[in-house]
Amino acid sequence: MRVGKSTFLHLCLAFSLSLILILILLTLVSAQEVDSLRSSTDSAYTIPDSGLVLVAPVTSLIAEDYKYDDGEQLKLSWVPSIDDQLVDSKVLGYRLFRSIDGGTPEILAKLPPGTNSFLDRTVQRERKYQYYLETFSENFVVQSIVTAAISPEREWLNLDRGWLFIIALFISIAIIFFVEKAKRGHKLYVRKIAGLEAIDEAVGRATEMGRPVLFIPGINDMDDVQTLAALTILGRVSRTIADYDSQIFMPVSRSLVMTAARETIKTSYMAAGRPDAYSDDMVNYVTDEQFGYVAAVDGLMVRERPATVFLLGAFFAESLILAETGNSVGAIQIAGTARPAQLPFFIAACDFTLIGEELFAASAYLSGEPRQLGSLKGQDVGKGLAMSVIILGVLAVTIATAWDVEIMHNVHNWLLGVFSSN
Amino acid sequence: MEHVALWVAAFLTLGIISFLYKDNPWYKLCEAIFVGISAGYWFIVLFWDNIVGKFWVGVFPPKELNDVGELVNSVEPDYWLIVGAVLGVLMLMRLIPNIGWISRWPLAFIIGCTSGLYLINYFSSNMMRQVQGTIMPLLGMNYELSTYDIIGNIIIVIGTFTGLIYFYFSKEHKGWFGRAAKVGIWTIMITFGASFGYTVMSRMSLLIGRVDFLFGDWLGLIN
Amino acid sequence: MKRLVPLTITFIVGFVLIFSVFLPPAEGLDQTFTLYFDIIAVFAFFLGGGNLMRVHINKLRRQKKDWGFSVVTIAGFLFMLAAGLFKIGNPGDIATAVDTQGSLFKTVFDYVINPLQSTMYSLLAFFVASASYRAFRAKNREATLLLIAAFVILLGRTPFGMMVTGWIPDSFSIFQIPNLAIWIMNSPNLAGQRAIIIGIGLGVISMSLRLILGVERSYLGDDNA
Amino acid sequence: MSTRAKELLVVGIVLLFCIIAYLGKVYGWVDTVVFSPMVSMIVVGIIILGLVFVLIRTLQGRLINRQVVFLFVGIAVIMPFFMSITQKIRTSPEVQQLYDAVAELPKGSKVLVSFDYDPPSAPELQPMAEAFLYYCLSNDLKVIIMGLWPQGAQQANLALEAIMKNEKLAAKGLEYGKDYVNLGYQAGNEFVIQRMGADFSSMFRTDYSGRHYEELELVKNVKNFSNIDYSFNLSAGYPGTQEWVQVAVDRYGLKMGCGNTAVQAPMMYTYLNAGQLVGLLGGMNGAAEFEQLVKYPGKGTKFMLSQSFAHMIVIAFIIIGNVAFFRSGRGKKL
Repeated sequence: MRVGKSTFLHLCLAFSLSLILILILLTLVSAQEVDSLRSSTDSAYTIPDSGLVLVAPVTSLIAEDYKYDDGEQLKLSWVPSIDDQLVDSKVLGYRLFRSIDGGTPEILAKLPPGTNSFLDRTVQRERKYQYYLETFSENFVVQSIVTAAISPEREWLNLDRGWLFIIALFISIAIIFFVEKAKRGHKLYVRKIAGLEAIDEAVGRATEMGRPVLFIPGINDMDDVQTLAALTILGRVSRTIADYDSQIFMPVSRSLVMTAARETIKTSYMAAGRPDAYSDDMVNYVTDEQFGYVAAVDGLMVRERPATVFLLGAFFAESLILAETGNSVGAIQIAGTARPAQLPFFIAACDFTLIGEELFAASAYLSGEPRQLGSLKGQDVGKGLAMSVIILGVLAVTIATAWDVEIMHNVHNWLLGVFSSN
Repeated sequence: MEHVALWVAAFLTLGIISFLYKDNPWYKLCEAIFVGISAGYWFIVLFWDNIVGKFWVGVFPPKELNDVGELVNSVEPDYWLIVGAVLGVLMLMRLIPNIGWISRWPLAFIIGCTSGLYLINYFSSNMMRQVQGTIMPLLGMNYELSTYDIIGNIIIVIGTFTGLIYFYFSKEHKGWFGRAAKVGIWTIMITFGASFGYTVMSRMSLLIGRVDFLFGDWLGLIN
Repeated sequence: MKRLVPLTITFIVGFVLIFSVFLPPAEGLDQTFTLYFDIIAVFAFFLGGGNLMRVHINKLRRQKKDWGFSVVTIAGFLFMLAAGLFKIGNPGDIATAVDTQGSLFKTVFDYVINPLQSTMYSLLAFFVASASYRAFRAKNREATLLLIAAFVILLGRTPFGMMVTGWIPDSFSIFQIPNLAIWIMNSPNLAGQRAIIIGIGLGVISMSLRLILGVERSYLGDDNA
Repeated sequence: MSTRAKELLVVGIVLLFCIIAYLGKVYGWVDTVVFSPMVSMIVVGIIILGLVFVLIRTLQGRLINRQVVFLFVGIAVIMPFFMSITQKIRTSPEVQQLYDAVAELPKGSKVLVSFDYDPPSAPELQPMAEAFLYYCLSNDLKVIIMGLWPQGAQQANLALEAIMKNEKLAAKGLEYGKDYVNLGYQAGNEFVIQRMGADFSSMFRTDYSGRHYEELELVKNVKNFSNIDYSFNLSAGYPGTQEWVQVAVDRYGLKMGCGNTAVQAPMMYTYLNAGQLVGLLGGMNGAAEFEQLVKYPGKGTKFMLSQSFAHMIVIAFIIIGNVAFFRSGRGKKL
């Protein structure tokens, strides 16, 4: 079955829109009720007795539903005993008791002095729970009041992450919007990225010299987006290699990456109409060990003397070892990573370096397809948003601190709140 | 035994260092040992951790005696893990030529997983939190900051802002926009210089550690 | 069909995971999926390990150049597999962890892998020097800035920095190189880091969306394959 | 003689040298080698002459081989190990602060030392550990050792073993359990610190060798952080100084200093400025400075010399590269 690309995109859009609708509905349904049950009175101080180290009980013990979970946690908070002090504390600690569905209370946890909250993760939605705390000293124990019975509740939506959702949604929509717009034939300008312009030339050079192209997709597995980015670029690069009839070899340090890379290169060779030229031997697994892999790749570089080396993906300390060895055999090197700590080494030892975001944009840029380029424009909307928020926020907080303007304080706090989503 | 261990370690250490001069049989031997042994090492570690530790124990939890003396599962078995194993087996379908394409399913699953997981993760930690961190006062009367800090803050805000301009793809870097992008790339270059200078320090200590091993532990020429 | 199924799988898995962040009942999903990933990765190793064996056995069979080293690699690989699977020399029984102190597996790690690892790592010291010599030239304004920043930080982290600029009075202490180094780390360095990191966040969103929506599908192979 | 023969000859000589040196070590013929100050100065002179030669060659437009650069780095790192010259080390304020804090402690005070690192970070942190333990034990402070990293306790034992060779310390006849204890490793990261805030013995039922907490004279009366007078944390990452500050310092008011790897140290200045940390040793510099303050010239000072040499080589090569660049106009590939 062949599915038109646009039909598929439309299906995706419909699906996502319906998901969003469901989300909005759910928000309305789960109107929030706060289930905090406050203890009415706190128990009285016990009569003093000689020889005992008397301590006061904790006060304001509250048990409430933990917000935004699947109904699996209850949050307890209290004001510690007044005898619980940093230095020479009389309180040695607290014991937390819990009774389930009105049963006998059992000890749940022993807590050090200074604690004022506890998250009970061993609760179930169908049960009711009551809690109390014992404060103990060397030879004296005092109980707090017992909280009212409470059950944890399931929330369908995490409202703490509301802003995160809205902003991510905004940028996603911007990206999808420009993808669609580009598809309809709108011309989009994309600036030149030097490292990517050089790819054709670099591969051509390898053909001329009759030497192979070496592609290193970083040392992380497929669970790192940088590896995915490297593979999408591999798709374009191997297409060029197939067209130019160059050689590629690709040692990898993860088995999954090996499988995915073979699939990718095979596709490119098919698309170039040269399936016969493809062989599984282009991609080989070496070892998962970071420096074992580096040792093998270094050896390979000096023995095979590739004309062109691609170092794209997640790199750690090995970045410079690889780049310097590649440089020593006179290869043209195109590198890129999203790990800021390794970028300077690439800048120093490689001919072209894709910095952070450019790595992720590369495959879209190389494809030259309008739809893919559209996504780059969408990204820029995100940058625009970030820049305006920075300007607005900095202005607000500067005015607020300099002249103590109330409204600017509010703007500042609001922005901090919006962008503090975790 | 200790003599053997020392000599083996020294032999391997020198073999790797010899690569600096040029590729040679000694290095090749060390490389071959390294690759073979470490590939086996990681497979074993992954096997015991993931297949046995996570999958097998998850699906068939160890039994224990309960109060009444019956043998029961210590934890509830998690049969969903079988989905993972099935996907893993599908991966192996590559080995059978005719249905090799089935192995794309687990691959597609993994790509979906990675993109889905990181989309929000990266977004909240890389974009949201960093933007929030950049919102800070530049100057102010009721604000205790030294001149250097104020200059520092101004540089952080301008640097971040222009750095973002540098990454703009859809606008030509011309006119004021181009000049701002230029400032952006300068900031980024200073960043790279700083992290380079900063890491040189710790790189040296690794080599010093090796030299200490060779001349101290092994040859005993230094104490 | 061969293409639609994988595209749909990527799409559904991706979307479900994105939304699981916002839906508390689905929040554990990421952990479950990560577990699946770990399990798949081990299965994939059968392909990777098999490939390693095949490459070296081929070299051996065809008596290619340096085939002797292939024998070493194969022997090392099989040796480690045997040592780990059968837990050879493990003190205690089969139930103890594979890397218990005293086992053959752990011993080989300590005396073979460890020195190899740290030596390979230490080669960096040499490469840092050669890269500095060759690449750190004040070719243009960008390179000059990079050079100056690197130089100041380097000096600032050695006793040298204080020696050179220790005479500067305390009221201008910022110009003493160690202080200047700290200031560079905390201000311009931070700015550049931020711009890069924010950019990466956006780049990841855009690329993930392209993958999830099937706009980018180069990894998926062809219909006719 | 062909290149190959020369190479084999060099390998042979090196091997012979190594075998003789090793046998010398085993049978005690050869003692450690130390250059006299005169020889040291000559070695330094030769290195400088070599650099000048490289500079001249580069100015003539002939870039040197990378192997030559490697050779310089190698020599610069190795030679200082044999040198007897001492580097003038300026004490930075944060190191002085640490020293003062420990020096102020009355005899018999209890010091908690947490070893939160593993062998890869040992070149930087082990010298600090040795110098710190040496100072404490030689000044009659009682040392309680623990580790939040699995290999930390082992590193502590290595450090103890090394300092016990010191004559001054050996003469004191220090007793395990009375003057110092090693409580071993405990899993649980910052939760361990938190639980220690209530009760040490709940986290450490036995010490490293399996003796019960209550049987150890030094700690049997140590309930929690309030019985500790000062604490020192050697950290190479997570869990480490940051967690100690957040839990033990902020919540239990522990007085603490730390020793960090060079990579991690700059992040600790915030805590230092806020007074949450009393003293900081950063990287090999810190180790060397502290060794000098406590008069225990150990590996830190030695390593530091190597490190300074290596840094100077890097700096020298950057300068040479740029001088050549400005002289010749355009750079050429190495």
